[in-house]
Amino acid sequence: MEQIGLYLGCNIPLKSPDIEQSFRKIFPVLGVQPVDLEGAGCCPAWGTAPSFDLNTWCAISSRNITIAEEKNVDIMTGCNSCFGVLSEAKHFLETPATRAAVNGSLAKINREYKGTSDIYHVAHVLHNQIGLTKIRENLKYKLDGLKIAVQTGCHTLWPSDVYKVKEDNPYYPTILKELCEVTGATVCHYSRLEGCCGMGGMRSTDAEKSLKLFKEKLLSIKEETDADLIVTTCSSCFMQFDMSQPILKERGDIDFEPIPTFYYTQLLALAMGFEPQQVACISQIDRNPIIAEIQSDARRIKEGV
Amino acid sequence: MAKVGVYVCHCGSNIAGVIDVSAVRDFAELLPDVVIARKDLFMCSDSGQEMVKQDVRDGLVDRVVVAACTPRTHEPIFRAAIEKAGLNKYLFEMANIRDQASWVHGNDHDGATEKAKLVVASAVGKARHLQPLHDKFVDVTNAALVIGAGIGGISAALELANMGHKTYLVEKEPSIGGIMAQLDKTFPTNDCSACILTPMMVQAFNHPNIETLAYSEVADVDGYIGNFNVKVRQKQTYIDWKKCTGCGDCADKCPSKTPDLFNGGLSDRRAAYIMFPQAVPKKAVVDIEHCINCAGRTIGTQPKINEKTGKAILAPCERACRAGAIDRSLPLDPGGTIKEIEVGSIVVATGYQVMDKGWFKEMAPASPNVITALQLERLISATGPTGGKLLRPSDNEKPHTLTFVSCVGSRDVNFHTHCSRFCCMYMIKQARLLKEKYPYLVINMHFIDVRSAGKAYDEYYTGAREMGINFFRGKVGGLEMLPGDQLRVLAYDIEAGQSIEYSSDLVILATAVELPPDAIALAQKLGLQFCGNDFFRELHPKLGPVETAVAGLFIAGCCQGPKDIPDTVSQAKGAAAAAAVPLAQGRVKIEATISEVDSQKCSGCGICEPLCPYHAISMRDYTDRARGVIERHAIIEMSSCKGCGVCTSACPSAAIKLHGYEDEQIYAQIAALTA
Amino acid sequence: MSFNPNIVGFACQWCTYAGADLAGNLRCKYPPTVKLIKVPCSGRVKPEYVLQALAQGADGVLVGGCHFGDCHYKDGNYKTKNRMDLLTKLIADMGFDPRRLRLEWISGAEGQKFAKVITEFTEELIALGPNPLKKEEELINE
Amino acid sequence: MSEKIKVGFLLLGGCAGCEMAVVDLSEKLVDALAHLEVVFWAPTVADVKYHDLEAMDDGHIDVAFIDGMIRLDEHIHMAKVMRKKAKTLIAFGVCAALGGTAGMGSLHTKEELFSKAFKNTPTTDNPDNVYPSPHCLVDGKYDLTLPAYEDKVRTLNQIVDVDYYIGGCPPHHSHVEVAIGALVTNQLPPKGSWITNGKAVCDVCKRNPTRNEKGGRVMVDKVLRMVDGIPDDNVCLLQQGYLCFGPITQGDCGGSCLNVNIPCRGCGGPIPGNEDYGAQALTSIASILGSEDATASLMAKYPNLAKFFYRYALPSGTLPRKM
Amino acid sequence: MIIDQNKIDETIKIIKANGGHGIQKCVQCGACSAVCPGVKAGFPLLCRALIKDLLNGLLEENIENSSSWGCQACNRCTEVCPQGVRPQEVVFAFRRYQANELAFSTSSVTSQMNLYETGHAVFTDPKEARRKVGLPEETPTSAFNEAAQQEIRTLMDNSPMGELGLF
Repeated sequence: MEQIGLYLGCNIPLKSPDIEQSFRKIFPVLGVQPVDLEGAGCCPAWGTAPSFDLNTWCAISSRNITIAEEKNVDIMTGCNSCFGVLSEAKHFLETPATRAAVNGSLAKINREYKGTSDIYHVAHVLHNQIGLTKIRENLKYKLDGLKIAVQTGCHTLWPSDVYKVKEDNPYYPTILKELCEVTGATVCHYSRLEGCCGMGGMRSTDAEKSLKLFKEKLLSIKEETDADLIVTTCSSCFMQFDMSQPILKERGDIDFEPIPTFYYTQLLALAMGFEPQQVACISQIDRNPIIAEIQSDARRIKEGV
Repeated sequence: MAKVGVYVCHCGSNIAGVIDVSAVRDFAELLPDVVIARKDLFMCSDSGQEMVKQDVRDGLVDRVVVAACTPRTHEPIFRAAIEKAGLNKYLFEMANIRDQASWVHGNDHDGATEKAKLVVASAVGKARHLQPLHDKFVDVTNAALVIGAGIGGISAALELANMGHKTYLVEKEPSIGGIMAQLDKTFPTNDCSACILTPMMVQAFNHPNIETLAYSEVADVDGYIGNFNVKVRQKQTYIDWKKCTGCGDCADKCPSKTPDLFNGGLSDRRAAYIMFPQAVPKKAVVDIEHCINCAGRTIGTQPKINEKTGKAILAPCERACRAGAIDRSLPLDPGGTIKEIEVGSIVVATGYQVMDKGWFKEMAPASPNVITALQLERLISATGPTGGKLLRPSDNEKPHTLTFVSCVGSRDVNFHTHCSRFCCMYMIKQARLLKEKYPYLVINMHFIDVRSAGKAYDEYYTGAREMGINFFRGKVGGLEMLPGDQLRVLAYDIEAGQSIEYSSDLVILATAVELPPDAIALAQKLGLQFCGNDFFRELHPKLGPVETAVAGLFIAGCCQGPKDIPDTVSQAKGAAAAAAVPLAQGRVKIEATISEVDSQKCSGCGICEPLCPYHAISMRDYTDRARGVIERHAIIEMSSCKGCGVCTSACPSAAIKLHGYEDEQIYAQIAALTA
Repeated sequence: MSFNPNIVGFACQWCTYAGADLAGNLRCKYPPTVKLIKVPCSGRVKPEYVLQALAQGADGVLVGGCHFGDCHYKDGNYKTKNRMDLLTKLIADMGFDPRRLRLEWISGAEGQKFAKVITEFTEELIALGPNPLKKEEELINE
Repeated sequence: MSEKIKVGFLLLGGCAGCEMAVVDLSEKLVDALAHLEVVFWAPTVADVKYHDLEAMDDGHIDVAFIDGMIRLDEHIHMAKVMRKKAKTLIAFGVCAALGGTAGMGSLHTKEELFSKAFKNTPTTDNPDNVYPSPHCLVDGKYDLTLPAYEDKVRTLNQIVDVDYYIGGCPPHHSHVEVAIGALVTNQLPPKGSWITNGKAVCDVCKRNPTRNEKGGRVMVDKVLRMVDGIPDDNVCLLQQGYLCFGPITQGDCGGSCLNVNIPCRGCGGPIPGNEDYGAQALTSIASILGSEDATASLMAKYPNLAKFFYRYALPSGTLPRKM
Repeated sequence: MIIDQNKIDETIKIIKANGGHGIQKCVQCGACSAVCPGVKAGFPLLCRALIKDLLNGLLEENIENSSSWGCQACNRCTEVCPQGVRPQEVVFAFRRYQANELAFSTSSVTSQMNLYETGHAVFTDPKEARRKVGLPEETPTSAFNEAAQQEIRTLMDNSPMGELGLF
């Protein structure tokens, strides 16, 4: 079975381990074995080293990458921020002067960045490496009739020149759309598809501004799609959708019930028949009804048909 | 042995104030082969020149060195003088001891004098090896070719024809007229484009000195100024143009549809079609790529016979043509026929294209309501797909909010760094026309800045503000597709420092002006160069705006760079005047200081051939009578050679000589300077 | 006696030669070290000329051509660049200080640049000292 | 039948390969010997001493062939002696004419060469640092004198006047035949000339792209060494990026190297009219390189350009040795 | 506003040294700001406006402005910029200038300390949640790996960040 380095980042292993569990459940079934990158740390997040010193950023990022290089595997991450930070660092490390400086720092911890491991997002591995057909073959439940609004997140879209896998049109991303459609669900277009959710530095700097931006996006989803659920491949976006909808509701800023939000692999794990208690159990929004709907008998795919 | 005369100029005190002229003269007198060394207050004066002439006439000297100012200004004067005295004018060399010595070393008289001596020695060294050279002349074919029959090509052709020169006007489309024929109205006067263009099209087509070759392409160009040999491929029309009356019946009956590119793809046309109602020549062609061969009537086959009637079963187009111009049993000839023409000069006016919206992923290219400005031009034209009514392509409904986006692909390092120059104005024109016709429209225009340099242009722009058109400084960052085929505009108002968002029914993109891809192939045939990746390069950006590096080849219009109609017409007339010069002279001078191959020495290695920037070198078979063999040798076409000497330096067989700059002359200079 | 370098210059008539004339018009001052040999294009300058000049004792050689994109003959200066790049390396391989050969792009409008280049080149050559071949010759003559 | 022409062969700093080319004439040599009398052939064929040649009358030899370059004081001495004894003197082969491959030695000092040759090679065991020297005492009693090593390699014409030059390493036997034929029939060119057809290797090369109606010469956009691939044996090597000196080199060899898919390295010498082989090679190759990348690649792949362009001709160059 | 060329030169030097290499390519077209989530959310000094101020030499004057910290680093500006400015890099260069002058919110110190101590910018005790979903309580990351933490600390200690005294 093909191996890939599972780079967890911070939020997924520490705050949303059910997402981590969903990775660990689905990938071996789909023919890719995630390998732990022991001792990998923060990517580092935009608000830390990248905000202080470029070479320190690259040094901490490349330390993570060297762990994968030692195992001779590429890196797969489920967090868009990690994907962006590592990809950009890799891009900066193409400059010989930066690479030399960074390797000077890494020498102090007996590491050397070689540039042999590529950075992929979980969505890329599912879409390009495993493929839609293989996913379809492993479904236990079909999601026909469910309406999904997708949230790709910024850091797999731009700047497109630093990413290993690019959307055909970053302003109209289709990778997650196709991944959702393979379950049988309908993915509805909404105008703010590629818009930012407001998580990240904005959220910690000025929560009100962040919520304002988020609300615009949420309304676009609600009004234009009336989706049954929201699916994302960004752990930060997931947190914003999961955490901020109840806040807006409570403050009376929205007049509809929060829309259940899943990380894509959670949805897929459910559709593949895994236990919700393991793969989709941590949420601010009550997801039980929709999970029950997804794993209802009516949706079960009969063996051999 | 050469008899060199050296003449040192005081140039008043310009030289003598710094350099010890007598010392230089005394030094020169002792140089090998120098028979006379004189000095004079002003060598370029009549008396100074007369001194030289007298020595030549007396047979005292047969090589002349003048040590004075710069050959760049004074060489022609002294050359003319010695020629008058009966000496070949190329037996002259100048030593630059003013501009490059006395003027720059005024603080070091001794140093300047010593330098002057060496510079004179260098000139003498070269002069000893000078050989007489002769300028040559070639006769000129009194005819011109204009490639491209848009407004630029038509203007140039009319100008040349009116001067009395036979002019060929080649156009790749079935009709002349170019992009101007697609336009509705023209800024800043709002006159109808067709109304001012059509008469010129007719005039050009009917001009006794103009031979219009429509639906034709330049296949190959050979030769040089005065004598270009051009092969023109006349594409097969599949309809006999001698018989075609332009009635359009064939198009009415033709069932095959394809997007009408004249209408920017906003409507369909038939496979058999007339390009547009005012087409000149008004002739139909069959677009064979989209022809569906009705009734099994593949071109080049005999018709089936109806068993009952015994009559041939014809295709609808054949049946429709009352003039009998369509006969599908004629052989298929997609290569067309080659017509060879001889011309003395060529004007290239191949125009431009606008970029397709598909390049701009942020601009929701999938939406039918995002269109290019050229498409809008057709959408508001009376001969366009909607008969001049403004309707959204998605549903043929009237739009209420319109957005104009400038600099789409222009001033953009990802596409074209140039300003496309006339977009600002045509967008303002379109906005004004629409606002006049539909006052209820909300029109938002987004510019990085408005560029309205031109006579009466800025007034046209400020007037638009008074009409209630909204202007925003700030480039549009993107479009988002909204339900109902509307578009959300993501914009920014620089003055307000605020982002702007609103819904729009129709978005018009001013996509960049660029060379069409076939222009690149044409450039290779002609030897034209490009400015970076964009546009054909003129000889000099200021003083040679219509000339090119290829003598006898001129450029005009948007192929040289984006420009509006007035500028195109001006440049076209300028190019025509320049192209007429060799035709009017009847012969062109070939400079003597050019390169020549000694075919006895040439080994035929061909190193020189790809080096020549003017394609003047070709490999030809040559009979070496001494060795009794036919061999491949390089030949330099003297009319194309400009005398740069790149080939001379590269020639490994020492077979190429650059007259006036020969190896032994330069070695003599080096030796003199390092003595 | 202070060392006064001898520079042989090969100058394209369209750019560097015109630039040198302009330096005169502007009365820019520079040391009388350089003597120009006018060529139609820097592409006419055979590397052998440079070797000859050095072999015959020139302390420095200047080759002046048009800026890229400005060549009067379209691309002669690219040929020059190729040739001079290799020649510079060759000269170094032959044991000469490669700084004795200077390739400069000086347009007809750059009179001041011409003066500046000559001044700098002269200073550099003074620092490098005379052409080593010339020194040997003197030794032999002694 | 007229009297036989007296010829002599003298090997200086060379490998005697040029003389092998004479022997390669085989039966044609036998025919030629009807017109020739070999009066001196040393040291390759006869073991003779200096004084054997010195003892001859001046002008005794009609035509002398000298092969090999000048590296030792002995070479200088013998060249001068032979000049006196010969009416006509031919620099035979590229070593005598241009210095040959050993001429690259002039890019190094004597000390560098000696330490490389007698000390620093992996197979040399020389703990006492014994180096050749003009004088040495063998077994404590035999005082030997060896030829002294000059500071640089010289061509023959840097020592004596040379009447004719023949290129090649070695000269192709068919060309030797032409030269001897010219000698026998007294159809030699003006003194000081090369005996050559005067045309480049390209002139005789079957791959010359200018003979190909479709192609013609194009700019070279990459530089390859022979280790980088196997050249297409129908296509001009230069065109493929294998830097071939065919255009710059006399083609009297018939393009023998090209025929076995090896690029020309210039042993034939420059085409008459060019004085400095390496400089012309540099100019022509630099001219045909189509990009700065190709030029950079050449410099990266050939670390010493002097040795690359002047493989056979350094001592004859404008700058004949390292400064 | 007074145009002080020395200040402009100094500002541009600092921004470039901090990674904002493209700042002088900016033609102030505003495309970046048209798509910037921060601008849309109402941060006044992002993208075009920040670049304009910096081009005018206003560096110290903006040191306390928190807009740059509202930048999501989403890089949509970089994607649309027609001049290759890479505005996000300029914003971050300015942020680095601010950070090295200790002009940032105190809350962000927590992230730096977390990173220094656990190797994670965000750290919460995950054991209970992980047990709940059936994963080992300890993550395989640096959080429970002293050697890894030491490596990260070494990198941070030997960087300009180490000199700020944040951890």
